[in-house]
Amino acid sequence: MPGLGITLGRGGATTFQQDLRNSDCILIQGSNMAECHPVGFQWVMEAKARGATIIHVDPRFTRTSAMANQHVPIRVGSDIAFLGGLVRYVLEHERYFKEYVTHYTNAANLLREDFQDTEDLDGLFSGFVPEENKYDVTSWGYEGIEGPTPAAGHKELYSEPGAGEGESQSTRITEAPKDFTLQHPRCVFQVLRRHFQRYTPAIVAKVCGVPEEQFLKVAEALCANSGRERTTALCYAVGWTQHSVGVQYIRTATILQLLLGNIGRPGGGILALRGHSSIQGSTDIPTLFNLLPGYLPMPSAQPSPHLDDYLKSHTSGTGWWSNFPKYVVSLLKAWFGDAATKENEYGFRHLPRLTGNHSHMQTVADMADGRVRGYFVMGENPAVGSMNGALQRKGLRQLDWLVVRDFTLIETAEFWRTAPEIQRGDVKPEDIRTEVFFFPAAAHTEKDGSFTNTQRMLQWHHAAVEPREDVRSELHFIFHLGRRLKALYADSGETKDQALRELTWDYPTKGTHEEPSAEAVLREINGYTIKEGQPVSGFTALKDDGTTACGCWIYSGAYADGVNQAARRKPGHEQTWVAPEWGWAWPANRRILYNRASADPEGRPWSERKKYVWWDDARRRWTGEDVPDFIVDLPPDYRPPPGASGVEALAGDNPFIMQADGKAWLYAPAGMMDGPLPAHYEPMESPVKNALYGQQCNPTRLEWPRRGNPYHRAWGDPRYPFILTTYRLTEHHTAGGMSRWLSWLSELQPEQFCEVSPELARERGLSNGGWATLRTARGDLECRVLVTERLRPLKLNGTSVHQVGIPYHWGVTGRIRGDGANELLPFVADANVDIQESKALTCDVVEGRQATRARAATGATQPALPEGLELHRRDSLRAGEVDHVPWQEKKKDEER
Amino acid sequence: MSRKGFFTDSTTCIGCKACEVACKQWNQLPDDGFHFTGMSYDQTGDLGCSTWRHVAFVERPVPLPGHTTGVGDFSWLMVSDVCKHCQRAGCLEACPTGAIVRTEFDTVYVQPDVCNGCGYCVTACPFGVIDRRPDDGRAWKCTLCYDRLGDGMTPACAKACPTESIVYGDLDVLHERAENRVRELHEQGIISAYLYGKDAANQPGTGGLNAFFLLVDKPEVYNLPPDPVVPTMKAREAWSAVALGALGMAAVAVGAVLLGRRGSP
Amino acid sequence: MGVLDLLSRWPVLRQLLRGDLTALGETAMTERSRELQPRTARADRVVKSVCPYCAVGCGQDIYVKDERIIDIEGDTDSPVSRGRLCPKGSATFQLVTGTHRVQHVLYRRPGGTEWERLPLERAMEMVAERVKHTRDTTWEDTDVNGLNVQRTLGIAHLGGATLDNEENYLIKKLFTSLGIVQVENQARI
Amino acid sequence: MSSSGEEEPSFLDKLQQRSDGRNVNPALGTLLGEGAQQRVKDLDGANPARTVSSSIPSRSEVASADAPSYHGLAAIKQPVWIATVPAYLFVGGVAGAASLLGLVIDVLGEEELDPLARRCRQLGTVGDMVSAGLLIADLGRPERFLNMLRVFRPTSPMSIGSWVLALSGGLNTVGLVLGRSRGVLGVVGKISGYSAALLGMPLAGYTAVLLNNTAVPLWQATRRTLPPFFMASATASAGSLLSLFPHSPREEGVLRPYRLAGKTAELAMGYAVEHDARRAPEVARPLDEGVSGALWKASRACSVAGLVVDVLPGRQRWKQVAADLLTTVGAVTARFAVFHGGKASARDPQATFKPQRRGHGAAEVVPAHAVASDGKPFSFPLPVVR
Repeated sequence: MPGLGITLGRGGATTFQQDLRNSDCILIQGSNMAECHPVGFQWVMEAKARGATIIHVDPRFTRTSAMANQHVPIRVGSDIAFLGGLVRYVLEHERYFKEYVTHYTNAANLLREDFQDTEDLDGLFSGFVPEENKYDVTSWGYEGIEGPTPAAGHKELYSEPGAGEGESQSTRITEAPKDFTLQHPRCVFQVLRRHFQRYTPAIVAKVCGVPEEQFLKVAEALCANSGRERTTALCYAVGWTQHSVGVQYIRTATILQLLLGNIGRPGGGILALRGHSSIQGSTDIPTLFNLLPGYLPMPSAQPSPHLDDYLKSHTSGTGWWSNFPKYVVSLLKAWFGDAATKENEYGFRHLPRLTGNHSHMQTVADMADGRVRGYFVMGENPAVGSMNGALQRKGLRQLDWLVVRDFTLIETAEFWRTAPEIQRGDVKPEDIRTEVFFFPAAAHTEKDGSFTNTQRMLQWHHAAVEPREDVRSELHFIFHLGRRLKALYADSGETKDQALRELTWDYPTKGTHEEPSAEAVLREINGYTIKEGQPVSGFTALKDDGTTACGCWIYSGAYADGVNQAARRKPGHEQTWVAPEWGWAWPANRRILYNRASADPEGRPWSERKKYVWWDDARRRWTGEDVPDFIVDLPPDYRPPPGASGVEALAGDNPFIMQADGKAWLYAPAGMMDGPLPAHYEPMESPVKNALYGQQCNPTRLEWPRRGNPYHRAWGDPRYPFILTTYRLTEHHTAGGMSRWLSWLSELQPEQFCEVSPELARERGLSNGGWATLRTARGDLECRVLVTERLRPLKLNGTSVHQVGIPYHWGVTGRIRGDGANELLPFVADANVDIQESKALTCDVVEGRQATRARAATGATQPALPEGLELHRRDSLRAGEVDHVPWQEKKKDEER
Repeated sequence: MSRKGFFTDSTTCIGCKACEVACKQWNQLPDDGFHFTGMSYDQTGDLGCSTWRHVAFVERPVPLPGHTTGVGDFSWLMVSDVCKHCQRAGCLEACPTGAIVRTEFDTVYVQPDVCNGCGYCVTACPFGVIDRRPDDGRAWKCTLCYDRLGDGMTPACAKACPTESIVYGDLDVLHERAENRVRELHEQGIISAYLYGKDAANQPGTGGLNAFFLLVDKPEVYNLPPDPVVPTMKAREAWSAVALGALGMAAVAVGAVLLGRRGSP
Repeated sequence: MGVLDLLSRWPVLRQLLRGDLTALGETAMTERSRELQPRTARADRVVKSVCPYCAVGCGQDIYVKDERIIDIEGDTDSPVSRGRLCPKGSATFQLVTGTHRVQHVLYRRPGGTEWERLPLERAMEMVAERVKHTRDTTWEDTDVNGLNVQRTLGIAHLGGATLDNEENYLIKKLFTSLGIVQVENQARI
Repeated sequence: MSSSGEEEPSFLDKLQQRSDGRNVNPALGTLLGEGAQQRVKDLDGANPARTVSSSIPSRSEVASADAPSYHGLAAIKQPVWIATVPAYLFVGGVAGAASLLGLVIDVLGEEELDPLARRCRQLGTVGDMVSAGLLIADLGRPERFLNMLRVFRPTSPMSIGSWVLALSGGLNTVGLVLGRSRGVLGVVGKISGYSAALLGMPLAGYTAVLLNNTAVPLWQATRRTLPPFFMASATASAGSLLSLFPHSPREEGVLRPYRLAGKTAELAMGYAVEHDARRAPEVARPLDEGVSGALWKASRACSVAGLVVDVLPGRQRWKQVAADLLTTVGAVTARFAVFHGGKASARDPQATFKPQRRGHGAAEVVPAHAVASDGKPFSFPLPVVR
């Protein structure tokens, strides 16, 4: 979640669901909250009942829209233009929260003279290196700061060009020149104003298809409900993230909320709504290639393999991340125990190193090219859930072995038998050499453990019954696999096996199944002192001298006092509305992040109505409804002495303590791959040309140009004239493994369908309840048709554009079955986070059941473009007519 | 025991169908088959022998006051339908076996250990709620979680409902809540909001519904009858006609026999 | 059961005795109805849990009787969900007790056309062997540029967003120690 | 899409099986809920009314200002009864009418008419038995037919009818068995027979009330005329059936006026029923259209023919048989027409909604009641509620 991380300091929702009831206005965009988070939506309904204005901006009129006071249909993939328009409105009409913006954001910072904006370069920022589709970010920095600026959030970005190799991070960032009058032409505020100058209501109408009056109504509602007395909250979900420029969607939203002064305040903030029970947890304790637990970066291959250099290049000189070494050393102590000593760099040298992108899509591409031999899939169903399913399955076919752990025979486990290309006869099961192991997985009712929910809150679930037969938890599987591997490697003297041999792996087990104790694991995650073996009370107790161990520093405190804090269940009605004694939220059980900002620079609540955390002068500490997200005894009037470093460099009015300068970043001088400010780029496949800039798409997006992953023409491809967007339904869950097998859910939405407007239905002869065939270059599918006025064609720049919606839950195994929608998606991603663009692409729709189910990944070809239309534009990477993509390219000498 | 019931507020229903599933889960009812209907997001159609809560989806070309849309004059209405547990219940009054009874909570309950599947209740319900399951042979409908009520628990649907569209409680309390809600909506400009079946004054044909609704369009739009009547109320006329008919029958018989006698040689 | 007993349970007689002309209420009730109880009252224990679907994090109460689950419903104590559940959460009972759940390890051999059963221990052993073999044969000390990498790109992992934090932690810990870097989950997709 | 072929089901197929609609593994979970005892054989059959709507919701019935409905779906449930019920409507009526005639002959007739009276009683008794059988056959749980006598619910015509049928059948049987006995037994037999015969009147008529006392529009709307129609029809058919048996001219002297009066009354009441139904065109539609319409028309034709042939000059036996058969067929067909017509009217939501909007709902029996449940006047068409 670098959109939030880079801007505010932490990659997590800034608020919690219950707090929505305090909102005066809630803007839901990029999320269909009522359908995808119905129970969380109760807090929106409560706000509405208290008089709040609910606004839903969405391509479709959904069940969320039905509850909203205002529904604004928007073209899929144009949200930056809409949000940018709001930013402009706020700036141009002087509706921003001046005191908040001046003190709590970097609005006053001055930028380098050589920075050039999209205004100057027609959609590009300065520093673009066209050969690599990457930016050299040097020119994006603050004036007077040499070298890279430390960015919080996704720390791994330091390993990108220009970011933080060598020198320890400058401490001078807190002292960077500023103009608190916000008048200097190169101050962030003025740059921001100029940048968004062209995002006028007229352009919003042109790009988003939102009539000016509707847009202005939203803008006015937001402004009227922000300020000292009122707050507006924003809710988003994957409708924002799953774009080739998704991180910048969230950046724009965050900028808007900062300008309105809504971050860190009750009823304000940005609520990221996540779709899996522990998706926040799986980023915090990442099963992600580029991170170690607690948002510590995975080390990348550098000339120096030493811990010192790693620490030096990642430690921020100022702000909370100056504690970086404590967290790294404690992690290494947790992993390698007594074998981790200062002398052997705590085992750091054993950690594997990254060389570029090892994300899911890259892994699958490599798999399809035969470079990956073994694959573990646990609780995920890429054959349905992932983009370009046929390419996913092509990858699976090249494996030597595949381990699938799930409840039942999901499509990924059955890829060798029921997949469309097998049913068609393109591939024979007999020819697939992959060995498949299916392990039945335990349900949450059969194991202890914690989920981290959408508001960063860990909640413990207790095992209710023992799993039967061969059913086991992932904890059991991985623990016993580790045990066996340790045994297999016990006699090895090789350096490569040292990490495994030294790995601490002695969790107590219980029961006949020898189920490892999840509490013991949580205890290790929480951290403990090496000498006494006592759980630490929180991350402030962690040390960088090897005397503490901690598996995930941000979760430190979850087992404070030897008590499983995540299992706390003091009934909500016996607590304050914040309910701090229910579960445990990272960091340090804070429920609203950056809540120092709920008080004015002097530490007083902005208003009685929006009182939350404030400075208690008598007790000389911060206090309030929540755990203060600040140094608890740091007075508001504290100013660091010149040359101060570390946490001491933060002033008493710097609420964003994770940031090196304690300020929220309206402008991101570092940390983003695709620009310090958000700019509207069209999705990689779009029916229209970018109306704002000459640059059509995100120039840094990741593409996988290969025969099995063909792309449409970047805009106006006559073969695929309509916009396609995918989504979820209340009645189903993700790839269907947990819903299409359940009859009580299946009967509620039994068949794959697409939603079209009556106008498109007329144009294409589709009838309600009938069948349609959807096509993209990747393949086609058949589904039922719902003709509904909930979708209407949009007027864009005088032309009418149709949008087609399709849920992606269906696949070929289950009690109800259908063609998977994600089969139609290409591999294309946001460079910041490798998230695919599944919310906006183009397609064709025809009447009837005409699907061939042929897939590009198994050799199907698409119709040729009409004469005179070239497929590639200036921003397209390279031709895609290859089967095998070069891999791990040797760097040119000058880069090394 | 106080009178219990449901107040279902269509204006806060998000159509999530949690009530349908919570009901199936608690009562452990089978699915009704997997059929695509094309009727907006409604794939279960109506209440039946194994669907005791049903969410209706109404897409209509009429805006809801206070709500603006970008898709023209349009609104999407949803409401969770359920057995009404009528004060004068057609099914109850029709049931010849005493399988259907009124409970101490003033709700209407089908005793599955008695029902012999005569099917009369099915025809007697003016709302089309109760239905006989062909392969089971008995009639089934919402029990208003009679098993839970005794233990002070909330019915499964009302407990699950994320947005308090379905509220369970004492009827007096529900009535007050519902009236306040209507007033509130009227103040917000949604003057079409009204209570369906709140009491006998509102719906004399049923004597009022223990499960009543707040709606914003005509009842027919939600598949509810505008002026339902428990059939028993009209049966008097039929019985009178039987009496007349009996007289006629007797007269014909007597007449024929007398005629036959006179005509005898 | 005697005739008298039968007669005493004949509601018509009760009707006559009570002067209940219509027999619409309690008179017509059976023993079963009078003694009806929620099944949760018969549970051996209630276990506190969390819904496994989306990330709202609704509290769940799991009722267990004779080591079998008899009911799963919302936990009214939860300040997040206040006892409410969406349709998916309400269907959790079916999710965890359903016949769709496979109970045994299954194995599909190369070129195979049907699943075979495999004992759990044997399967674990085979997977461990394969991990070792693949890891050993695809190990890189240095990459093409001669930089120290200490890893294998021959093995990859996917999944985590539906797993517990503790599980993700062990996955990341073990795989990283094995030199596996391609560890990914739904947070991306 | 399924991977199943002709060969044995794969492991996947077994997992995908739908079994009882709950699909719970007894090793993992226990089914104890109220509906858990619901027997399931055919998951799809329990809800046969599902169709695919081809109209766009917001531009279809839902949105219709003059005839709104919910996607055109039925507003009430279709009766679940099978053909044994209309058969019973006929048989029960005949039994009742015959029993009554038997009684009247017994009381008023001469001795020569005794065989006819006896045939009447026999017909009545057999009719009662067959009726009970037909009714039990229709039960979802036939083994529980005795529950019909568990309570006496005066609100339920079926409860009343069950008691009437049970008493009538019982008494008729007793009467038949003891009818020729002497002494006390004979008196008991006589009284039983007479009682049964008196019950024959409600037996012939209550079957109509059984239909009237429902939410089925056609049946409810004809509550003033259907009972006399059924009773007249019972008289006509009883007369016709008795005439089909060999009988003496003396007996014919009774049967002919009885029959003709019945046939005439049936014809007249049939028109009355139609007239009653036509107060609302949606309600009467099934009498004109579809299977029920055809049956109704056929029934009317048979009845007319049965009467006309009967009164035509000439007393040939074939003519008499033809007339009586026509009448009987007409009466049976009428029951089926009314039965299927009711089902059809239940299927049509407008047959429920529109008459109620015209004040034919509760307003008919609650005098001061002048607005619909939405607080709007009944008068139709309504403005779209805004």
